[in-house]
Amino acid sequence: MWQLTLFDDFSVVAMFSYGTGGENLIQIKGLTKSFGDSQVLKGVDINIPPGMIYGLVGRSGAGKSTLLRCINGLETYEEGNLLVEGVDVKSLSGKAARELRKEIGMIFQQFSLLTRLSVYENIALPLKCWKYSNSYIDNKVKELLEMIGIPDKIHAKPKELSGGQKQRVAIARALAMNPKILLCDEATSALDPKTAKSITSLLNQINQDLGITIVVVTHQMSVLRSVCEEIAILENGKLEVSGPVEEIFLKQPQALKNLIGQKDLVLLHEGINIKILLSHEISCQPVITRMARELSIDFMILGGEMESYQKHTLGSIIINIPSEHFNKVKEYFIKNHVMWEIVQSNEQSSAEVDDHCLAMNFG
Amino acid sequence: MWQLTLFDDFSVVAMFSYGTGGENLIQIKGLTKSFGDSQVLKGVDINIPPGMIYGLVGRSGAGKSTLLRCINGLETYEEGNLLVEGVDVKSLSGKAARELRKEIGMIFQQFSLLTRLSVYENIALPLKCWKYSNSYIDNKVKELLEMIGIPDKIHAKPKELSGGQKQRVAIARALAMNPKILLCDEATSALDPKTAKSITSLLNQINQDLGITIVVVTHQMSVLRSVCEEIAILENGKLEVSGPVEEIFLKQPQALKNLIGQKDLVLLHEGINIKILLSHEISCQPVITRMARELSIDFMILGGEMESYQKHTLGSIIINIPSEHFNKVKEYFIKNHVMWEIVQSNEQSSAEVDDHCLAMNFG
Amino acid sequence: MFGNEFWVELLKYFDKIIGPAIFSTIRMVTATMIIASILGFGLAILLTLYGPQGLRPREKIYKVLDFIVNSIRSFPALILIVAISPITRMVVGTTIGEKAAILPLTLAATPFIARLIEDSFKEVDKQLIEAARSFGASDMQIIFRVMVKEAIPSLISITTLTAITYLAASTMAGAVGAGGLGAVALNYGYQSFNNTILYTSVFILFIMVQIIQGIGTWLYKKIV
Amino acid sequence: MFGNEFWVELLKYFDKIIGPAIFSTIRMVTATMIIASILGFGLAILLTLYGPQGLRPREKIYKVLDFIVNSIRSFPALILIVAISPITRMVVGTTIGEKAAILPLTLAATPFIARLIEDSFKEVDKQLIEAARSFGASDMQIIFRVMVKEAIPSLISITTLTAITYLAASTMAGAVGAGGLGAVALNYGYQSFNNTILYTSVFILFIMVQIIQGIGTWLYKKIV
Amino acid sequence: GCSSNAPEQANKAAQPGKKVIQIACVSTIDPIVGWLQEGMAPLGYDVQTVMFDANQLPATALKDGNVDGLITNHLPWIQTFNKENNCDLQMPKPYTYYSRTAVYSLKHKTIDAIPQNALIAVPGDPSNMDRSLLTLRDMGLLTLGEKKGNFYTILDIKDNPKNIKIIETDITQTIRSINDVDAVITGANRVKLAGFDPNSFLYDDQTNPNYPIGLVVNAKDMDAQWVKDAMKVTQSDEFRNKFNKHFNGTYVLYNN
Ligand SMILES: Nc1ncnc2c1ncn2[C@@H]1O[C@H](COP(=O)(O)OP(=O)(O)OP(=O)(O)O)[C@@H](O)[C@H]1O
Ligand SMILES: Nc1ncnc2c1ncn2[C@@H]1O[C@H](COP(=O)(O)OP(=O)(O)OP(=O)(O)O)[C@@H](O)[C@H]1O
Ligand code: MET
Ligand SMILES: [Mg+2]
Ligand SMILES: [Mg+2]
Repeated sequence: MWQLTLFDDFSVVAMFSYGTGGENLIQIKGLTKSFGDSQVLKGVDINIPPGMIYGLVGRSGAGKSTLLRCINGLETYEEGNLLVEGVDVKSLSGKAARELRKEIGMIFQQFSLLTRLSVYENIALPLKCWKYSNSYIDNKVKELLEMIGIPDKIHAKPKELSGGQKQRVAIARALAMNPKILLCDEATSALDPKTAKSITSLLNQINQDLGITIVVVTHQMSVLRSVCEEIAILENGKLEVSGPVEEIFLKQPQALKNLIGQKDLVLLHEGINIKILLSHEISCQPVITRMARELSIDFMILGGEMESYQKHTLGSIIINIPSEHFNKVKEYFIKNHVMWEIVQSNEQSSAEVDDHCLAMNFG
Repeated sequence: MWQLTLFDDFSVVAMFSYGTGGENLIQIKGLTKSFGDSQVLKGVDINIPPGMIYGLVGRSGAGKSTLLRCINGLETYEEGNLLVEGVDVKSLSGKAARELRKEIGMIFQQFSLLTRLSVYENIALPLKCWKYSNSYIDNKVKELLEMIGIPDKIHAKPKELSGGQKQRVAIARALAMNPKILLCDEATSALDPKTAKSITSLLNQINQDLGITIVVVTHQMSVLRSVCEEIAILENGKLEVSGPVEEIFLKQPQALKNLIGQKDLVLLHEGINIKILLSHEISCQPVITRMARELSIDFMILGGEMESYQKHTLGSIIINIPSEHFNKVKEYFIKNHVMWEIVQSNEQSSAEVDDHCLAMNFG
Repeated sequence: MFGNEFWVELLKYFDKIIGPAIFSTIRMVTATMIIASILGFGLAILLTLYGPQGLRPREKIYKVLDFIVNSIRSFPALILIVAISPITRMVVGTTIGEKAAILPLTLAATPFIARLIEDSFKEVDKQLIEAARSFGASDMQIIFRVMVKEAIPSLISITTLTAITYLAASTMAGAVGAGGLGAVALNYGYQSFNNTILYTSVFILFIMVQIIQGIGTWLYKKIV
Repeated sequence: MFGNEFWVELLKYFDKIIGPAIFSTIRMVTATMIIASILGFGLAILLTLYGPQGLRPREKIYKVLDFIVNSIRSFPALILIVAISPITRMVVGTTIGEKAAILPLTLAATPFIARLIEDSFKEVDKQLIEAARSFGASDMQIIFRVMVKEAIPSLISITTLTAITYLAASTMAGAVGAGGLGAVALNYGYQSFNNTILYTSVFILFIMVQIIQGIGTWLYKKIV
Repeated sequence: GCSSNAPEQANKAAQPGKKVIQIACVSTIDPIVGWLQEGMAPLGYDVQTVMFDANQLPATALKDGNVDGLITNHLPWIQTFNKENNCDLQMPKPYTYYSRTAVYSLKHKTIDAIPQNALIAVPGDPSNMDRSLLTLRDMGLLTLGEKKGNFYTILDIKDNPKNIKIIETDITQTIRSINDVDAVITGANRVKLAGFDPNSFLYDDQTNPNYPIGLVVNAKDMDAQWVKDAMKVTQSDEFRNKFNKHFNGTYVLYNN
C-alpha cells in the first residue's frame, strides 16, 4: 500500500547508515541463540553507536529480553559475534566480564530485587560490591531515591512496595553505578504515564548529559517515540526492520504493523479515506485549511496521530473527501509534494456506531 | 483553564449517576486500609453494576492493587463496607469466602505463577482445586492456551517463558474458572500492543457474551479507553474522580491530568493556541475546514487526540490562529456551540526545534 | 596385601553377621523413614496451619505442638528408647528387636522431619499462596497443591538428609538388640577391636549413604 | 510430696554433678556450633560454587567434597570418635575430656550444617543471582551479599535445628569422659536407677531446647 | 513390672519341647553364648544370641520375657536391678566366671608413682564406677564415705589426698584413653582385645570373685529343663577348654 519507491529508499538508507559500524559501541552480528531445540535468536545484526538511545521492540516472546541478556553476557550464544567496545562478550570471563558488567546497568523485566533487603540496601548493593565509600553510597542512594520519587520508602522491603515502586527501585539500582551502557527491559511498564514520562525524560537527560548509551525494550510506543533515536523490530528472533524511529513510524513497515496492530479507526463508507503523511516540510504549513480553501471543498478529519519524537513532531492524518473531488485533491498533493495513500476499511470495527452520526471523527 | 461551568457540570453528573447503586455488584463505601502507620486507602467509594467493565487508574502507589485485593478479601480493611453481591466480604470466612473467590478471578500484577508447575498445570490449578473432571480440565486448559496464543509452551515452566508469556498464563489461569467477576491488575502491561489488543478485545467479548463484570487496573490509557465503560481515578488512596470514561477523558479533570501529565506539544509562540473539544455533535461535521472557509483564514493544526472508546470516537484538536482573527473565531465557536479553551504554553518543551521551521505540526 | 585367612574370616562374618545386619539396617531405616515422613509431614502441616505466620494461626494449638516437638527432640537417644518403652511394648508387643527399635527411631525422626518441612514451607513465596487463595483454594489445597509443589526440591533434600542422619542413628537400635550395621560396627568391630568388621561395616554404611545421596541428587536434578 | 532428704540429695547432685554438666554441655554445644557453623558454612560455599548447578561448576572438586561430606556422615557417632582419635590427639593433645569431645562433635556437625546450607542456597531465586551478576558482583559477593542475605531465615532455622540436634548428640561426649547432661542423665540417672537425676537432666535439656528454639524463632520473626 | 507379664511368660516356659532359647548378651560375651549354643545343640536346643549394647536393656528384656536368659551383668548388679524393678531375676548356680578388672598404666610402674592430680579413667556406668571407687580405696588412693544409693559415686569420696581426677568414660572407651591418663581401671578382657598385655597391671582388684557372671533367668524358669541343661554345658570340659583358651585369664572360671 505504501508507495514502493518510498519504501525501497528507506531500506537503502538503512543499509548504508548501519551497515558499517567501526565505532559502534555495541556490534551484534549474526547472533543465534537456542534454548534446547527452539532457536530464539536467528542471526540478529544490530549496531549501536555510543551515546545513542536504541529501542528494541517486538511481540511477546520475540527474543528481546534474551538479546539484552546476551549483551551483558548473562546468556551465552551459539553463533555470531557480540562486541561491546570492540570486545567479544563471549570471550570474557572472571574479572574482565565483571569489569564489563560494571559498565552496563540492567533493569530487569521482573525487577529482580532482593527480597530481604530494604530499598536502600537494594540500591546500594552494586556500589557495595564495587567497594565505594559509605558516604558516597549514602549520598548516591538518597539522590536516586529522590529521583525515583519514593524517599519515604527508604527502609521498606520490596514486598511492601507497589508494583511501580518496585520497578522504580530497580531503575535506581541500575543507575547507581553510573553505567556507560544501560539496558532497560520494559523499565516503565508498571508505571503510570506521568511517572513513566519522568523516567523517560530522565533517561533522555542522562543520555544527553553523560552520553551514555541506552538500549530500551518496551511495548509502549510513546516511550519509544519520546526517547529512542533508532529502533529495531524483532520478529520471532529475526531482525525485521531497523532504523531511525521517525522513519519507521512514518513509513510503517509491515513489522511495525504486526506489532501495533490496526488502529481501530471508524472509516467512512462514503467518499475516499486518505492518509496524509506529515513529513518535516509539510508539517510546518497549514496544509489542511489551505487545501480546503484553495480547492473550495470541505472534508472531514477522521483521525490522526501526531507524536513528539525525540526531536521532531511527526505524524499522519486521515481525511475523508467526497469521491468527486478525488482527482482535484490528488493533483493538489502532487503539486505540493505531499505523501499520501488511500486507506481501505479492511477489518470491520466492532465498535457500535451511533445512530445520529455515522462516525465520530475529528472536526 | 477549563470553563468552570463545564467542570462543575461534570461533578454533578458524577454525583448523581453513581451515588445510589442499589443493584450494584460491587459496592464500596468509605473503605479505609492502612499498612502500619500509613493509610493506603482513605475512604474510597465505588459502585460497580453487574456486567460493567470498570477501570481503576492512579499513579504508582495510589492504592489500586490494594483496593483490588480488598475486593476478593485477600486483604482486610479497617473501616467502611465492601459488598460483593450484597455480602460484606470482610464477614466471610472459610467456605463462604472460598465460594466467593471461586466467582472472582484475579490476574496479579506480578503474575504469581507457581514456579514448579508447567504452564498446563498452572492454568489447571484452580480447576483441580474445584475438582473438575480431568477431561473438562484438559479441554478448558487447551482452549485457554489457544486463546493466549502459546499452545506450544504447554509443558514449559514459568522460568522458560518470556515476560509477556507469563502474563498470558496468568490471564488464562484467572479465566479458567469462568468467573463472574474478573479483577485485572495491569493484565497487559508486559504485552506488545497487538497482543494487548487481542487480550482487551477478549475481555470485551467475554464481558458481552457472558456478562461478567471486570475491574481493570491499568496504566495504559489505550486499554482504558478501549475496554472500560466507567473509570475511577485514585490519588493517594482517595477517590478523586469517577464516571464514564469518555466524559472523563473529554473533560480532563485535574486528577486525569495529574495521571497522564502534559502532552509534549510544541506550541507556537505567535498567534493563539486553541483547543477544540470534539464532542459527539461536533465530531461528525467537518468543523475545521468549514471554519477555515467560512472565516477565510488559514490556521495550523498543531496536534490533537482522537481515540476510539468502547462505543464512540472522541477527542480534541489544537489549532493555532493568528491573533487578529481571535474574535472572529470566538464568535464562530459560540455560534456553532463548539467547546474550546485557550492553551498557554506552560512548560517549555525541551525538544530541539529545527531551524527552518519553528515547529513541526499537523498540516 | 590381605592374606587368604583375612578373606575367609571376612566371608564368615559377612555371611553370619554383616549380611543380616545390612538387611536389618535397610528394613529399619526404610520403615523409620516411611513412618516418620508421613507423621512428620502431618505434623509439619499442623505447624504450618497454626503457626504464627501460618495459614490459620492458632497460638494455643501451635504452642502445644511446638512443645511436643521440642520435648521429643530434647531426649538423648537412649533415654528416649527407655522413656517410651511402655508405649513400645503396647504398640509392637516387645521392647527388643527391630520392630521395637523402629518406634524410638521414628519418634526421634518425626519432629526432626517436621521442623525441616515446616521451615521449608515457610519459605514458599507468600504471593503464590495468595494467588491460590484468590481462586478459592482451601488451606489444605494450598498446602498440598502450592506449598508441597513449590517446596518439592526442599522436600527431596530433607528426605535425603534425614535418611542419612537416621541411617547413622540406627546404630542406636543396637541398644535394644535390634542389630543393624551400626551395632555390628560397634559391637563386633569397635568393642571387639576387630578392624576388619569395623571398616567393612563402615564401608557398607558409606556405600548406603552414597546411594541415598545419589538417589536424592538424581531426583533433585530431575525435578528442578 | 518430696521430703527434705530428697531436696538435700538433689542439691548435692546439682552442685557437684548436674551443675558442672550444664556448663560442660553449654561449652561443648557452643564450641561445636561455632566451629561447625564456620566450617560448615565454608564447606557449603565450596559446594555452592562448584556444584553441578553452582556458580562455577567444577565436577571434580565437587565430587571430592561430596565424597568427604558423605564419608563423615556415614560414621556412627562413637565410631567417629574412635576413628579420628589420632587426629584428636594431634589437635587437642588428648583424646579425653571436653576438648577432645568437641572435635568429633564438630566433625559430625560440619557436613550436616554444610548440606543444610547448601540446600538452602540452592533455593535462592536464580533471577537474583543473575541480577547481581549484571552489575558485576563476584561469585563471593553473590554468595555473601545475595545468597546469604536471601537465605537468612533458612540459615537461622538451620542453626536452630543443628544446635538442638547436637545438644542431644552431645550425650556421646560422655563416652570420652567429657561429662555433660546427656552423660549424667544416662549414668547417674538411668543406669543408676535414679529417676530424680534422670528427669532433672532431661528437664534441663528440655529447657535448653526451648531456649534455643525460642531464640531461633525470635530471630526468625525479627528478620522476616 | 514383671508380674504383669508373668502368666504369659509362664505359658511360654511351660510349653513342652520348647527348643528355641534366646539369650541376651553384649559383644564381649558373645563367644560364651556361642559355646553354649554349640553345647546345647546336640540336646535339641536352638540357642539364639540377642546382642545388646552395654546397658540395662538386656535385663529389662529378660524381665519382660522378651528373651529367655542373659549372660551380661554380674550378680550384685542383677540384685540391684531386681530391687529397683521389683522383679526376680536369678543366676542359677554354679556361677560361670568372673571378669578380672584391674588397674593399668603405661606411665607408672607402681601405685606410689601415681602423682598428684593424676587422671584415672574408669567406666562411667554406675556399677563399674562403684567397683572402681572401691578399687581405688583398696589401693589406698582415696577413702569413701557411706554408700547412700545402690552404688558408690564420686559424691561419696571423702579424702582424696592425691587429688585424683576420675574420668568417667564409656566402658568401651576406657582402655582407649590409656595414653592420655595416668591409669585406667577396666576389664582385663578389653585390655587384651586392645592389644595390651592383660597381665601387666598395676593393681589387681581383689574383690573380682565377688562379681560372678553367668546365665541369668527369671525365677520361675529356675527349674526349667533348658536351664538345667545349660548349666550342664557350662560345666562341661569342652566349654571350659574353649573358654580358657579364648579368654586366657581375663575372664576367670569358678572352680566349683
Ligand atoms: N530459559 C528458557 N528456556 C526455554 N525457553 C526460553 C527460556 N527463556 C526464554 N525462552 C523462550 O525464548 C523466547 C524469547 O524469550 P524472551 O524472554 O527473550 O522474549 P521477549 O521478547 O523478552 O518477550 P516479552 O516481551 O514477552 O518479555 C520465548 O519464546 C521464551 O519462551
Ligand atoms: N505490605 C505492605 N506493607 C506496607 N506498605 C504497603 C504494603 N503493600 C503496599 N503498601 C504501600 O501501599 C501503597 C499502595 O500500594 P498499591 O500496591 O496498592 O499501589 P498501586 O496503586 O497498585 O501502585 P502500582 O501502580 O505501582 O502498582 C504503596 O505506597 C505501597 O508502598
Ligand atoms: N534426637 C535427635 C534429633 O531428633 C537425633 C539426632 S541424630 C544425629 O534431632
Ligand atoms: Mg522480555
Ligand atoms: Mg499495583
